[in-house]
Amino acid sequence: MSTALSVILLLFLVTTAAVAIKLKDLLAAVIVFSAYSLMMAILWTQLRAPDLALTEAAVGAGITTVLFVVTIFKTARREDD
Amino acid sequence: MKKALVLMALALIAVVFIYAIGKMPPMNGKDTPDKTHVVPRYLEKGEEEAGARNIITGIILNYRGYDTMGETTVIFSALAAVIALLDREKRRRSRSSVDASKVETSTVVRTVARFVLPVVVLFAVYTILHGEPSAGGGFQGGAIIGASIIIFALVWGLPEATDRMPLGARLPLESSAMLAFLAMGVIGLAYGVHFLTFILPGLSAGVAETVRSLMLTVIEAGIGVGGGIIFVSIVFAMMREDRYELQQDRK
Amino acid sequence: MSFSRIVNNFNYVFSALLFLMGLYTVAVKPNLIKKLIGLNIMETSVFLLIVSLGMVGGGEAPIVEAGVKTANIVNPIPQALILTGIVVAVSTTAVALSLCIRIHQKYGTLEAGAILGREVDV
Amino acid sequence: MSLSATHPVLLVAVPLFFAALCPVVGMWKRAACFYWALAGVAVTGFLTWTLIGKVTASHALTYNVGGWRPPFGIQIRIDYLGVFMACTITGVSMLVLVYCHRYATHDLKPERIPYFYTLFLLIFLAMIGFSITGDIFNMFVFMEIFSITSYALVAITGQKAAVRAAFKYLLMGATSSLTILLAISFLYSVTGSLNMPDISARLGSMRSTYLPVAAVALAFFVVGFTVKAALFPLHGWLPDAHSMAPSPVSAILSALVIKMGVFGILRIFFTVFGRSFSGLSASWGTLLSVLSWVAAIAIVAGAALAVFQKDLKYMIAYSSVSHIGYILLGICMLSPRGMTGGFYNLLAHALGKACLFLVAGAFIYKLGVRRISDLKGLGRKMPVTAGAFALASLSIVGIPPSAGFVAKFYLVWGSLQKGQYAFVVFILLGSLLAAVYCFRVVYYLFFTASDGPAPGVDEVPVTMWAPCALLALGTLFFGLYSGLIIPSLQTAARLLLR
Repeated sequence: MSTALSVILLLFLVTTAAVAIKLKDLLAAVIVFSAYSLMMAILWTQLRAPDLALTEAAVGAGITTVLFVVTIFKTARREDD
Repeated sequence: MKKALVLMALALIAVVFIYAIGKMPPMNGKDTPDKTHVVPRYLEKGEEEAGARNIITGIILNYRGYDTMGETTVIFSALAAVIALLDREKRRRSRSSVDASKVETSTVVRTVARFVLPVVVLFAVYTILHGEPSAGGGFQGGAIIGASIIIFALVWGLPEATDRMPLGARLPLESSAMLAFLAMGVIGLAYGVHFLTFILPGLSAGVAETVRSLMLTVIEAGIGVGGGIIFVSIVFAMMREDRYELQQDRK
Repeated sequence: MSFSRIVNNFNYVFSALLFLMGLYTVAVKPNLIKKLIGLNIMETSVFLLIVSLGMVGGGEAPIVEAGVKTANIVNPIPQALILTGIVVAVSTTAVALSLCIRIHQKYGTLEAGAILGREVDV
Repeated sequence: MSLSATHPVLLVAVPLFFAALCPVVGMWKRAACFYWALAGVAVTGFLTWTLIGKVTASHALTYNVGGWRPPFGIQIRIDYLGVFMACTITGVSMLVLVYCHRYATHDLKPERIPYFYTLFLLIFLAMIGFSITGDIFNMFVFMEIFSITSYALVAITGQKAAVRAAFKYLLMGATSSLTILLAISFLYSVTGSLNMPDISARLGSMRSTYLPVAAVALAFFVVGFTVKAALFPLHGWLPDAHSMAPSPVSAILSALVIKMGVFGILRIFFTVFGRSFSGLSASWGTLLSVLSWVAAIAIVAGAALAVFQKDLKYMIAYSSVSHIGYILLGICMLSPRGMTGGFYNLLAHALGKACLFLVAGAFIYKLGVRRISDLKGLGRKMPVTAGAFALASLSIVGIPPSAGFVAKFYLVWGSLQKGQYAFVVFILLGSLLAAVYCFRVVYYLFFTASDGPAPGVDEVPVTMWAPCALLALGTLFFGLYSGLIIPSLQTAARLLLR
């Protein structure tokens, strides 16, 4: 059961990572990346690491995303081809 | 050309990587080398020796406290690096591009933030102080405090936020995590035991444990305050833009 | 034998996959912000690998409760190390993004082709 | 004074205290930051100095932080090599810091000065912590501190090319850090330990099915640390970063920070894996011979690239690529002589290269010129700095009686002993090319008349020329009195090889 959930989470992780890499709109890419971090946080609880889950949710999905968004607002939003 | 080269290198790394994980000890195994060497002692004696029911807290504050001192130094270095690259904000005068736009923050956002932020801060304090018996700890709580102040700056604007959290108050607090570690470490030296030893000699068992939990709490609080404030300072420095700077204080 | 090992260690496989995806992004994508997203993906993949190897089947989180056998608790050391690792990751990201802001001010773009390939202008 | 001998952790704790309070001092008075940082480095230098006797008496000094014995807690372990590194770091940092006093006020925005000194103290303490720790993850943590601070220090002036170079450096540096973290996790998965001697013991008694994992870990360690050390094919980030950084920072990066990569390789090879690790003997031998050939090629390639540079700082930076090759070649010889040569070159290059970069900085300070052809006739106007450049060049090239000569002498001796005559050719060719690129500059400085009038150019302030002169005299001193250190280094090599 929990193995199945882990595999689904891992598949989600790879998908979100691929989407974040592929998207041309950087803001969208960063938002997808924060979804990736949240997915990672859930995976940490699956791996019995509640401390990491809390940290990942606060730092990975929270602070890192804020830093990225602030930077994108100050620079360019789109990736050139 | 470059892409082909990169793909070849990636393929090489992939082969090596897959080869290694094929030979690695299996997941979920109970008698793999990593679980039979150091870990049993942590799990059996961790609560009593390190003074935390949450073994992770015991490891990061006590067994491997020196690493965590390094970790607080890493984030302090990041702060020093960001400030050295981007400079500090100016109180009440620095603005971000969002502050400079004509669009007002919607009432819904303001009202929600007003109700949510105190709860978030309360949760952060709980996380900091409750790291001993459950998940959480200084750094996580600090990140949450930092996030709440950042939300404040986003909703009410950078001038308001820098007015409430002036540089003069933030700057000394930024090094509090490192100073907490150093101060608690030096207490050990003064008592003739090693740096970052929390069981001090010459005290009865009960008193020594109380002193230990007090010292660990000081460090947790230091990490929480220091980490949180450092995040706030980093984000303030990154948000501000020279071209939107006000000429006079916004009162 | 080795193949079944690989299938059983699916977390390891996914972490290798994520590592390679991240490395590909860092090496190939021209946009600097994209490169940093790739770097963060790489970082989490390494974290996933080391925490997974401490996993115990049907194990408990490393918080001592009455009545939990210590043999049934997952390995706490990798988790403690990765807490440090996450802090290192966010610190590196913060410095890198500050550099991005400066680069954008100086060059007006964040595309590697226009920045990293340019001859020195001293 | 045995405080540091009983508590070697003070070597890290003292500069950390100074670094933590440096911004606060800066808030009070910006000009005080320099003296604050100077006090921090001086106190640490004194503590390091008092440690030497203790280490030579007992071969290795250990200290359990928190009182936890080794596999359970972090152990600080100072051996001969560690104390040698710590002394080199404090000595060079001290002189460079004195030089910074005038340079920083000249080159930096005033509000950045406190953070410049904070970063300086942080990079200093991280390098010391890196060289004295006995725990592999702790090593990673300190590595990250000096990496993050060096990215920022490269870009601190905010010049266009500097920011670009810093970003390139960051991408390479962060990727290599991750490679090292990955290697640590592989190694941890098969040994279950993070303490270096303990890992070594556990590797010896490991099940043979896990050998490939350890081998892959070793490979990833080597790749990661060679990027940090900028060994030839992976040196791409170095020339830009080291030449675009402010000159005192270039001096620190070139003299000390890249040596940390070499030191990491040393620790991994000898303290963690050890020669007694019989299971890997085949791949171990292959790895060493590959690495020594790469190092030999790096010597010549770096020197050849340096010859073609028109920019003074680029030339000095490429010369560092060449010298990392010398040091690694010596280490890969696995004989006391060769390794002594490598270690001695580590010291000789640290002094010489710091001097060259500081002198280049002095020229930029006075004239704002970087091109070698613009240095015509400066030897007469800035005699001390130009003289220091010439003296340090002797060491970089390896002409007696300089320290560089002693190092190369031992390297050649070591390769002759091994019967590796090809390496002798590479070493001598490297020196020949070094003579070409160094003496070209010396020729411009002293033996050409300046064609343009450069009125008002005179010697730089004393706090700038004195460090250059002292570093240059240091290369001479350690060449003449090599007997002071060589025996200890030979012991260090023998202890590592045991």
